[in-house]
Amino acid sequence: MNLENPTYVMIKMTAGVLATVGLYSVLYRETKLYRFFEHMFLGLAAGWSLKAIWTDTLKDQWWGQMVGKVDEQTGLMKEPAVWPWAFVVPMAFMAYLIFSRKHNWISRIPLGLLIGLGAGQTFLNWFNLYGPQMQDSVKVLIPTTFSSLTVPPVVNGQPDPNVYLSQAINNLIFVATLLCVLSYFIFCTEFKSRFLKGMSTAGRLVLMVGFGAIFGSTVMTRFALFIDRMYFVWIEWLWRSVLHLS
Amino acid sequence: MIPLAQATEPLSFWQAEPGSTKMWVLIVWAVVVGFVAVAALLRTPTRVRPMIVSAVTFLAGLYFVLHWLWPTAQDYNPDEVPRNAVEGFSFWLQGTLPSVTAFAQSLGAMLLGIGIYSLLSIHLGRLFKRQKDWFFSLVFALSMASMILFGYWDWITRLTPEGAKAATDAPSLFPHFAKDLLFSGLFINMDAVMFSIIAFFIFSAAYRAFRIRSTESTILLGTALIVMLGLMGGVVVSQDTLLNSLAKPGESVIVDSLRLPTIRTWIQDNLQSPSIRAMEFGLAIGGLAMALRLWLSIEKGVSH
Amino acid sequence: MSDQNTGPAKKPIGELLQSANRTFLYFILFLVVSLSLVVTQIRKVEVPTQPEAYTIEAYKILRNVPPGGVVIVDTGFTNSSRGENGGQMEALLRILMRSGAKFAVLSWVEPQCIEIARGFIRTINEERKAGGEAPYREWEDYLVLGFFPDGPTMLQTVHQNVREAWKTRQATDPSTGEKKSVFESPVLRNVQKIEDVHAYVTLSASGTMPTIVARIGKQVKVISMITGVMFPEQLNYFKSGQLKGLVNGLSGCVELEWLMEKGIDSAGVVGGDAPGKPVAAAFKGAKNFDRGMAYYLALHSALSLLILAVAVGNVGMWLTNRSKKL
Amino acid sequence: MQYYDTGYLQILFVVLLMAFILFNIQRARGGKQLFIRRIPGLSAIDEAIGRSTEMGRPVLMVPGLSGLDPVGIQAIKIFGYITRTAARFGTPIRLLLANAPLYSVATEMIRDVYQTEGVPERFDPQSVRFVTDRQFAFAAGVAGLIYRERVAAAFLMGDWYAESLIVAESANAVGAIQVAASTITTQTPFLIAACDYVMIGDEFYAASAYLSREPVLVGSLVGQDWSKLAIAVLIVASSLYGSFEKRFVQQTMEWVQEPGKAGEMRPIPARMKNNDEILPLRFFSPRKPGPLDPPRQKKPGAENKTGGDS
Repeated sequence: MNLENPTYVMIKMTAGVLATVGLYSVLYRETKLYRFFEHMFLGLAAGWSLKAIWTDTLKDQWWGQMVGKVDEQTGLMKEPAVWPWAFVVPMAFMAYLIFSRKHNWISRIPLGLLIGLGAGQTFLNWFNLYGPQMQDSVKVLIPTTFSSLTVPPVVNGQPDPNVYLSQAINNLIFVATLLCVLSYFIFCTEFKSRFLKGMSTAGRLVLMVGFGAIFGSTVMTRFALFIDRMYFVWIEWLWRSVLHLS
Repeated sequence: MIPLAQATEPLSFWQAEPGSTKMWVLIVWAVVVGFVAVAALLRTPTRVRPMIVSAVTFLAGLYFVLHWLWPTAQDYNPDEVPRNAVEGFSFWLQGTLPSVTAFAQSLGAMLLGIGIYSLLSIHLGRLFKRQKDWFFSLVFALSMASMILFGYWDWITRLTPEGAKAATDAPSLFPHFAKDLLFSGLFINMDAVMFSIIAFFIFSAAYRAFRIRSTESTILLGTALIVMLGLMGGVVVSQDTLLNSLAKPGESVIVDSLRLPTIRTWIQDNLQSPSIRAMEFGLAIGGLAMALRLWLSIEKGVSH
Repeated sequence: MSDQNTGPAKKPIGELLQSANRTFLYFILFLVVSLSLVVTQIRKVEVPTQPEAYTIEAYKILRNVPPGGVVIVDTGFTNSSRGENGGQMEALLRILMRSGAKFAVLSWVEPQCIEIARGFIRTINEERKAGGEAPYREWEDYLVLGFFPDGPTMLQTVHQNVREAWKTRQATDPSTGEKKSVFESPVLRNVQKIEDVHAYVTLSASGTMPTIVARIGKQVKVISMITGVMFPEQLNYFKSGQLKGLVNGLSGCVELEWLMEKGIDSAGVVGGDAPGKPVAAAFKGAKNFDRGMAYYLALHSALSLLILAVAVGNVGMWLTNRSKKL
Repeated sequence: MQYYDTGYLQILFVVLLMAFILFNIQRARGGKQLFIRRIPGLSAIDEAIGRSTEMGRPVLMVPGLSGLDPVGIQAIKIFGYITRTAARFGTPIRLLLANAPLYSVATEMIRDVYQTEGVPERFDPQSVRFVTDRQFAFAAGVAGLIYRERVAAAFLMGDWYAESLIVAESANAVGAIQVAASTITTQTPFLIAACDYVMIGDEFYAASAYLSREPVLVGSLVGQDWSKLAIAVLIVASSLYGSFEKRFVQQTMEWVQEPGKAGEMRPIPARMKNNDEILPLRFFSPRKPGPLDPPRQKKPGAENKTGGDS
């Protein structure tokens, strides 16, 4: 008997259907049914985290390095044991002092350490993350040729270095949009001139366009997942497994 | 890295033979020393405490700052002798990086216990004091316990010699079924259910919010509408056939630019991406500033 | 407000249209989607679609794998995004198996992705058996390399030396029944460097693609199959040519199925019948429409319902404002 | 030309931004009065708390899935100010987290708030809770709590992902006033649809400065404005110069690609520059790997490592 055993698969699917009904019940109102499945969900999640924290992180990242590795066949040392990893334990213990009324300040040492590392990484990665985006925002604003207003179809796959009027206009819109939105996020001056005021207002409006577009493209995914759930309940479970229809 | 070969190298002060008594002694010793240090810290005067925390934070940050500022040696190779001191330090930085990240991860992982303690203190308290909803706390405790039990049981029974989890040809044992039912049957399904429930909320939120009340909401609504229509193949095709009756693709620029996918991509390229990008820049700088304040401990209430 | 002229007893129609009960809305959505699914199931509804350029490129590459050519399938989705990635996976496997391509499955997102991928392979194999085709055999036709805890490093090594990156991975050779290195199997036997791989397909619900493109994008054709949420930011990678093909969520999945059904003729027209060798042939008579098309009608009705609801709300507001003005 | 092709400009640029921030912090500390424009969402905070005080219902604060990073801590800082007001009126609070390290920091910071307000006895350790670190289990838990305790105000700030709408709509269903700010731009539209007040983009980072008027924060905010201007100037100037270069300057040299000749250029027939060849675009992207130094010697005992498989 293995995991593909039909009876077992049926049990498993039914469990999934029950979970669906239980959690969806919150759409009607927060009933005891929902509360039951919510707490089960939280329990399973906590349990799984406690399992994964060892099997996925600590065992290799910490224990494995502390006690080293030995090759089963040869019995030779694969990796030496680096005993200073043991210092992690008292380090972590400091954080647990947070529950002590008197010594809770100690917990700020390991946490400060983690915060420091996080901050350092922010500096390290900052440009790699945003530099390319700045570069990509540098656009050619003046058309190099007026031979055609729009981009002509590509001839035998040769890249055309020219910038046509339509492209130039699009680029202009791009840069203008960027500036307007940036100006909306200026906090420390009151814009006196009407032009600047207009810019930041425009910035907010263009942001709304961006948000609208995001909304539209996200809706599909969300609906797709819901449809999938319904497909699981009606077609895969009820239609195929229970009613055995084709 | 390639094993075995390392056996030829002499063990450094920080290393020990795996499984040897020496190793265990050293480990225990390290733990004891660590706790003694903690005990000593308990005695530090209040005035000094913030300084200690700030110092630790600064030094931790400094490590990555050096990674960032120090000239990085080209084609780093741990088996080679650095040419000069600058390169030597860069070698040290690059060599220690895996251990530092592993250290941060292990420390962070060990803190999970704090969270679990908070959970248990709430639920077990409710359970033993028979407070309202104690039954659901029981459900919580039971499902947590069983997930831990079967999670580990299954994991141990399916350990390969390399210590990796054999996701493939798994023996069909009882713990394996129990774990699979709890994990794939319930947990993963519940994940999917909560993910899919968002569809309902999008629906009600859109119905409530998308009113032609202000310019802003109108713009939001309009763009969302265009993009959504552009995603409905049925609509796109019918609109296309309609436009094709006016002019074949490529014949008229105006007609072509009326096609839904064209409009959608134009909006996404020339309005969405720059506006969102500008917003990202703002957030990025905000994050940079916050990181800076944290690193230098000039942010009130965190380090002191 | 408008209660004065209509009395508190019953709300005016405008108010009514604006304040539809939450539970009622949810129920309608639930009903509409369930019905469209059942309808699609009973009488196979085929909503037409129009493949986008990026989907077409993806199909061209996958459809034209040379015999014995290898494709790496990097799966990074779990059941929670099955609605979009699941259909994509099925379409991908059908295309690969029918065009006789060999493939190797790996993941570095979650170990469980591997088990899920195995499930899909099993399903498609059952389908092949039922259709009288030879099922795909592990080791000969496909491999499961398994889960890599540290993806970025693995990909970095792949960039330098693919054999080094996967050297610890083993699979069972059914002929002898013993575990051997995956590079001894017919699938990866001829792969010396990553350039020998025909395409690297990543299915994911998260932004794993840039990590891949940054490391091996210049050496191998990378195709990304993602959820609609991730699509806008990945489109730029396709435009800049870093991605060779892109499949956008559910609609992209339907487009793939559409292409499998219609094909691309020698003139590059989808569903056209120009003489000569087609750019990417169709799979005539085979089961091309599946999960994607099964969901597509439901997607249409759901989106239409959303638009309708918004419209109703606005009409309600308009009526109310007008009654206020009077 | 070679100068532009080294990576140091990247570092210089970031250092410049950091300098702006630190300089302005110093300025503000020096007692310089600095102005901050009004931020819509924040004026709603007092209203929301007042309402929950009247109704005797708790104030909910959730930083989404934020971890122990600048975003998470910024969120907790804002929650600190909210808690201060709540502590004065003795309004119950609920702070729910999905990250254990951040949970520890939050407990500390919230406890501090009650102490500085002189009402340490009002701090209930169970009001700050770790729910779970699994995204959707977290969403389920938070939603459940919202319905059960019928919170009157909800503050959703930080790294909010897909779960944002679940929480926001549940809070809306129980009629809570909601103030939201997500650093994940793709979620902002949904928060706008579901919440009463939404802080967009780095209004999130401006919030603590606006609320506290601490010189350090205000100064840093000015520095951030300067940095944004710097980016704007950079992009505009580069675009203009780039357009000019593309129109009037031709490409006459190209990098030699052969190995060992890295950094050398060879003349080519003059042609229009490709977009990636215009100077401003190469400012920040070093092309030249630089002439390689002579090879290093191997460490002793490293020879037998060249074998590869083992």
